[in-house]
Amino acid sequence: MTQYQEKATVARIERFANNNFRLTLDCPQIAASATPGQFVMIRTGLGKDPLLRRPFSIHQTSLGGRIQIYFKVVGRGTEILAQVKKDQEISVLGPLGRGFRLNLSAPVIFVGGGLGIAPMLFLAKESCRLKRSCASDLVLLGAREKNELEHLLDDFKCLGIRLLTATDDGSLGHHGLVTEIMQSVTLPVGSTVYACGPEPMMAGVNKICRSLGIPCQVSVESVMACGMGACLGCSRPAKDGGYTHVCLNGPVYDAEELLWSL
Amino acid sequence: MTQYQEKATVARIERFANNNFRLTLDCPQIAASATPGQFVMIRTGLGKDPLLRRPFSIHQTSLGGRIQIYFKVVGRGTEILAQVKKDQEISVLGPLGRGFRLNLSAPVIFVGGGLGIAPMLFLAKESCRLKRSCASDLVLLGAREKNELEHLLDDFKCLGIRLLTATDDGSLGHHGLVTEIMQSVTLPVGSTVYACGPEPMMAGVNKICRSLGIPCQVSVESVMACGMGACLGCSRPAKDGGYTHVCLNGPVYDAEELLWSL
Amino acid sequence: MEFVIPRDVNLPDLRVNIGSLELANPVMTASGTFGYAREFEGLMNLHRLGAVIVKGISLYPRAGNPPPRIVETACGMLNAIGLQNVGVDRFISEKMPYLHGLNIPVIVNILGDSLAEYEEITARLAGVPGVAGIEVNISCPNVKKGGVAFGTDPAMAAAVTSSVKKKAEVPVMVKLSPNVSDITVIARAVEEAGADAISLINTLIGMAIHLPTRRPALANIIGGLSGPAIKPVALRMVYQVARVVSIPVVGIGGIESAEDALEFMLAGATAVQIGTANFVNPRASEDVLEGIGAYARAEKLDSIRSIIGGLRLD
Amino acid sequence: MEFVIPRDVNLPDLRVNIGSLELANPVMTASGTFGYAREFEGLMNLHRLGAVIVKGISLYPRAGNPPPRIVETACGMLNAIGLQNVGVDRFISEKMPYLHGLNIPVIVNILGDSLAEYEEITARLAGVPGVAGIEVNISCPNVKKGGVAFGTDPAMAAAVTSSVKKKAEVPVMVKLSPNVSDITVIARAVEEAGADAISLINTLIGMAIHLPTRRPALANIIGGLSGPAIKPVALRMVYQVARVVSIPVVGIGGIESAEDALEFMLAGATAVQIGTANFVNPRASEDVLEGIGAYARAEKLDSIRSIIGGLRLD
Ligand SMILES: Cc1cc2nc3c(=O)[nH]c(=O)nc-3n(C[C@H](O)[C@H](O)[C@H](O)COP(=O)(O)OP(=O)(O)OC[C@H]3O[C@@H](n4cnc5c(N)ncnc54)[C@H](O)[C@@H]3O)c2cc1C
Ligand SMILES: Cc1cc2nc3c(=O)[nH]c(=O)nc-3n(C[C@H](O)[C@H](O)[C@H](O)COP(=O)(O)OP(=O)(O)OC[C@H]3O[C@@H](n4cnc5c(N)ncnc54)[C@H](O)[C@@H]3O)c2cc1C
Ligand SMILES: Cc1cc2nc3c(=O)[nH]c(=O)nc-3n(C[C@H](O)[C@H](O)[C@H](O)COP(=O)(O)O)c2cc1C
Ligand SMILES: Cc1cc2nc3c(=O)[nH]c(=O)nc-3n(C[C@H](O)[C@H](O)[C@H](O)COP(=O)(O)O)c2cc1C
Ligand code: FES
Ligand code: FES
Repeated sequence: MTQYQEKATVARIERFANNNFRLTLDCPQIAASATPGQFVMIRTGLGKDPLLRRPFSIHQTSLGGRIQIYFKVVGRGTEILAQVKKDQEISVLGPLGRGFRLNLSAPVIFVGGGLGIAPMLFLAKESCRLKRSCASDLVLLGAREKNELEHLLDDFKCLGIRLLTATDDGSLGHHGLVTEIMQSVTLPVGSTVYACGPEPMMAGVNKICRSLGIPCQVSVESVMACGMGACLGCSRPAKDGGYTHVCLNGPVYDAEELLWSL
Repeated sequence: MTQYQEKATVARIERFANNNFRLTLDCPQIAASATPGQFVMIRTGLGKDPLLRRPFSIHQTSLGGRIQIYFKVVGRGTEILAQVKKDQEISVLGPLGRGFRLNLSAPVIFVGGGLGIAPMLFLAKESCRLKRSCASDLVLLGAREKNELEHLLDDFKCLGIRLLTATDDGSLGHHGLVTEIMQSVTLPVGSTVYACGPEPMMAGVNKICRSLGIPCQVSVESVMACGMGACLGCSRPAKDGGYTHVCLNGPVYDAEELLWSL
Repeated sequence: MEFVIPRDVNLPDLRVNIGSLELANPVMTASGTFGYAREFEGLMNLHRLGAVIVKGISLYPRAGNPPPRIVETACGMLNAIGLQNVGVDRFISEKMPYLHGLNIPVIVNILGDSLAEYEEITARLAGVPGVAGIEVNISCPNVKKGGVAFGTDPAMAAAVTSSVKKKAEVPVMVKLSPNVSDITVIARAVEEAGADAISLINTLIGMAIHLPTRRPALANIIGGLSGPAIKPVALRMVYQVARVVSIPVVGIGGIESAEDALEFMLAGATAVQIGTANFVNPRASEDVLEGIGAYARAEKLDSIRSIIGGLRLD
Repeated sequence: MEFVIPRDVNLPDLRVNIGSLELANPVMTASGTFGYAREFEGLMNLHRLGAVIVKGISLYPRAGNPPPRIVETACGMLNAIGLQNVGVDRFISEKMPYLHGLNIPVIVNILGDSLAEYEEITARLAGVPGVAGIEVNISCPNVKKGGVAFGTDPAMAAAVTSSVKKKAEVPVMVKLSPNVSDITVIARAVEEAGADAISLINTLIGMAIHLPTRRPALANIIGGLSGPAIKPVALRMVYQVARVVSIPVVGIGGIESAEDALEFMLAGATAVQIGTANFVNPRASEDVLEGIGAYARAEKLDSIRSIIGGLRLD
């Protein structure tokens, strides 16, 4: 699993509602070797402050050697990143981490909540490309409100997978949580679930999967300094009592390997 | 002497040769109260690094509430400042320090070398505005080469003062130092000299003035943290054996008050 | 000593006590970073300050170090001013009248190179109108002890404290040096010696080199590191000290914003001092004060005192 | 121990000696910031490193601290990894073979909570192929002495040094903690105890608080501060130590560029270690190495050794 530190050129900047942004970056080597669920570490500035890179899931890759990240401004680093100009060069390190293990024979359900939708697009696209049929697959997307979802829907729709949405305020699709939709629909037997979103959502998804006895892979977060196994800073308690390192063993795990508070 | 901390809008950015820049800043309060020889402290970025403001002489003021600074990129701060965009807001503190004491009755000689030309324009303009006649006045400008001077000449020429230039490489005017011109021309009796430039130049100018027994005011530099007398960091040895603080007692001094190595 | 402290009922209660000294709010200016206050009069409202702490004063005037005295470092700066000051007598005659007129507590930061000098300065400050407190800078070298800083030895730190207490008529705050193996030992020593409060941290000793000339960036070679870079060390020491002493602790080190100040208070600081930030933003202390007020309002705190030491560890 | 050191005549001579250990160049990676080197193999040329120093190894495996273990600060970061490592035996069997294959000096950073543990680890490392040196981390708490860090007491620091020297078959470099009143006292103590070299600084103890939750940013509450923020403190300590010891000094602290590294060498460092910078730029150590070479060429130095301690003070 080779990694690259590339000077990526900003090819496109999209600003969505609620301080959500999507950046298209020219970084051929990373784009060519990335798999769904992997992430990149981006240097938001060139100065000494903020010092550390910031981790972002790979939202999409293109054959043209580009990747996209989809992020929300929550602090200093993302604030600076939101101000990049087109054609500006930024340092991108990746692809990093262990991505999703694709099950190409089973019906699959993609569950994305909030910014957790980011890796789901790349995953759904790859899954559709490689599977014989996506007819019985399902995409479930949740967010706070309509305008956080709408601009992402087309990318999923064009995959031709059945798509259901949920919003906290009911402004789009089901009025409530994605986990509620998940329980309302009858999941095809032997299906596999892939999920990424807020911890409570993933805990809920895992709970449902456990009750149905179907496998569930989740992509989790952690603070990170290096993103490549060098600092041991990204530890997360594992079922076995020890710690797992999200940047190396994750960010994607079988939900059963981790501890969930629900 | 009131000072202001203003959010100044960048009205114009001019890029000259050899990494020299001229910024026009909208800061009405500072523009209205500044006098020639005074300076401003500018925050080059909003982050914590680089931390301190940078001092710059006031190059010109306009009745429209604008000031100009003329600077060279020599390090981190000026590098960032050179990348400001039009309409961007930057924090400007000023006007600071003691400026030139204008002698409105005597013939005056303005000597500017390199970036030391910056305060000379403001000074020459004010002097011309207030004096009955500038017929016997003289402006001497020196620089490394032609393209460091040419774009500044018009501003001086339109004052109608006699103007002589010198360049190290002879590409414009006298091939050599401004101090050499100063010695070649016969200065009107009872003239006063104002100078700003590299230390050796000011030392040379002072030497000539001493030999002619005419007064000489110089604008000097020093590292600065606050620019307003609070940190005591900008000390410079004075003739009297003690230290003088450039941001308070200067930056303009009677050359005799200071120690010169020549 | 009494101050007219405006207590607007619509405003949150920001008052805190440093020993017997009541402050309208927890925001002070750090010694050596605020001149003698007058420098800032046009740029902020001095009357709103919880207290002003002036540049360190010695018994006799000091010329200070040759230049360069300051150099910028990553998220901070080094200074080697050399404790330049006008001396206690000229301070009293030339600076105190203006400071007294501000009608805010004036805390005089003092320094010396012997116990006798600390004692004498304190004696001369006794009864001077406007002097509300004394902050003792013990980071200075003890000439009699071969130049070891008073602040690095518990016994010497305690000795300085008692010398000052002997002559002081106002609350005495001892300012600790962070350049020690165990800050709590020094803190306990000065508390036992009678300190009414402890302020920390003073600067970390550092150095910078100018590669092009291969020379030290400071004429004095070494200097004191200040600014955001040292905040984590300052916060840690405030936390450690607040847990072992029962006198008020005043937090100092890299404070630029109300958030920074509130973090120090959560760690156990009763008040804070704004230092290097004054150079970057001359109205930093007033901005911090307003931010603390806004936080108290937003969090519906009866009093800002309720968050002192309120760090959640459960 | 012999290494095939490429000595291209067109390249400037960058070789330096750490005791009996000759390095091709003065650039090493700092313990705990470079994993076990393999993590970086695709991102830089490991074979060019002067030496690689691996994550601290203890006698038995350690799980480390609960999260969060790291938090960013102004121009730096705090870490409380909790010395997580696989233990000396697994290190030897699982990590050393790869490291040995790199054909560069491998310096093993060791830690313990008792003299016996330090001694035993050293014994187990004796004769292991590829181990070229030992770096002793004395910033750890001495359990027998109520958890006081070995590195803060001259006697304990000396004791650890002799215990390790007793069993070591390779040069021993003792890594000092900066959290002390007088670094030169500790430095002299370990030199007298037989250390072949001294490296400094380890991290400064710091703390950060997350205001929205009113909790410490680190589960461990306090952590070690590293990065550009601490460079002035590190440079000062290297300068002080290099003047009082006669063994080689290795500079560590906030080094990101060749300029930084050269400043440490001017201050008296024979070599340097790159730490936190590896996280920001995985090829930082190689960049520093190239920059030092370019400097040596530009300044026409016969050898990089000629600038060690070359700070101009006249
Ligand atoms: C593998 C991985 C993939 C990711 N993918 C994405 C993605 O695709 N899109 C996306 O938007 N984000 C993603 N993230 C999260 C993203 O990395 C962070 O939002 C980003 O690093 C924030 O940086 P910042 O400097 O803007 O905020 P910071 O200033 O670093 O703070 C970030 C937020 O965390 C909070 N915080 C900081 N410290 C603590 C603490 N000790 N306790 C509790 N809260 C704290 C702050 O309040 C703030 O809201 C991913 C994270 C990981 C690990
Ligand atoms: C009153 C006053 C007025 C000024 N007016 C102007 C003006 O009108 N135009 C203008 O261009 N400049 C002016 N300057 C100078 C200007 O302030 C500096 O060029 C600027 O601060 C540089 O900031 P920087 O961050 O870009 O460079 P820095 O990174 O701060 O370094 C600046 C330069 O100084 C050198 N340097 C740094 N430390 C040392 C040291 N210890 N010893 C020797 N050299 C050192 C560095 O090598 C570098 O070349 C003025 C200065 C003062 C005090
Ligand atoms: C230029 C300068 C001068 C200082 N002078 C003094 C002084 O005279 N007495 C003193 O006790 N502390 C002095 N200090 C230390 C500050 O009061 C403060 O303790 C330190 O700078 C840390 O706070 P900060 O990071 O907010 O600046 C000085 C600091 C600076 C930067
Ligand atoms: C995440 C992390 C882990 C570290 N682990 C160790 C360690 O195991 N042993 C050790 O001696 N030093 C350890 N250090 C300290 C570094 O080796 C180095 O001394 C310190 O970080 C200062 O250098 P820097 O500013 O270049 O990072 C660690 C530092 C960091 C940031
Ligand atoms: S982030 Fe450094 S080991 Fe995972
Ligand atoms: S720059 Fe601070 S006193 Fe002059």
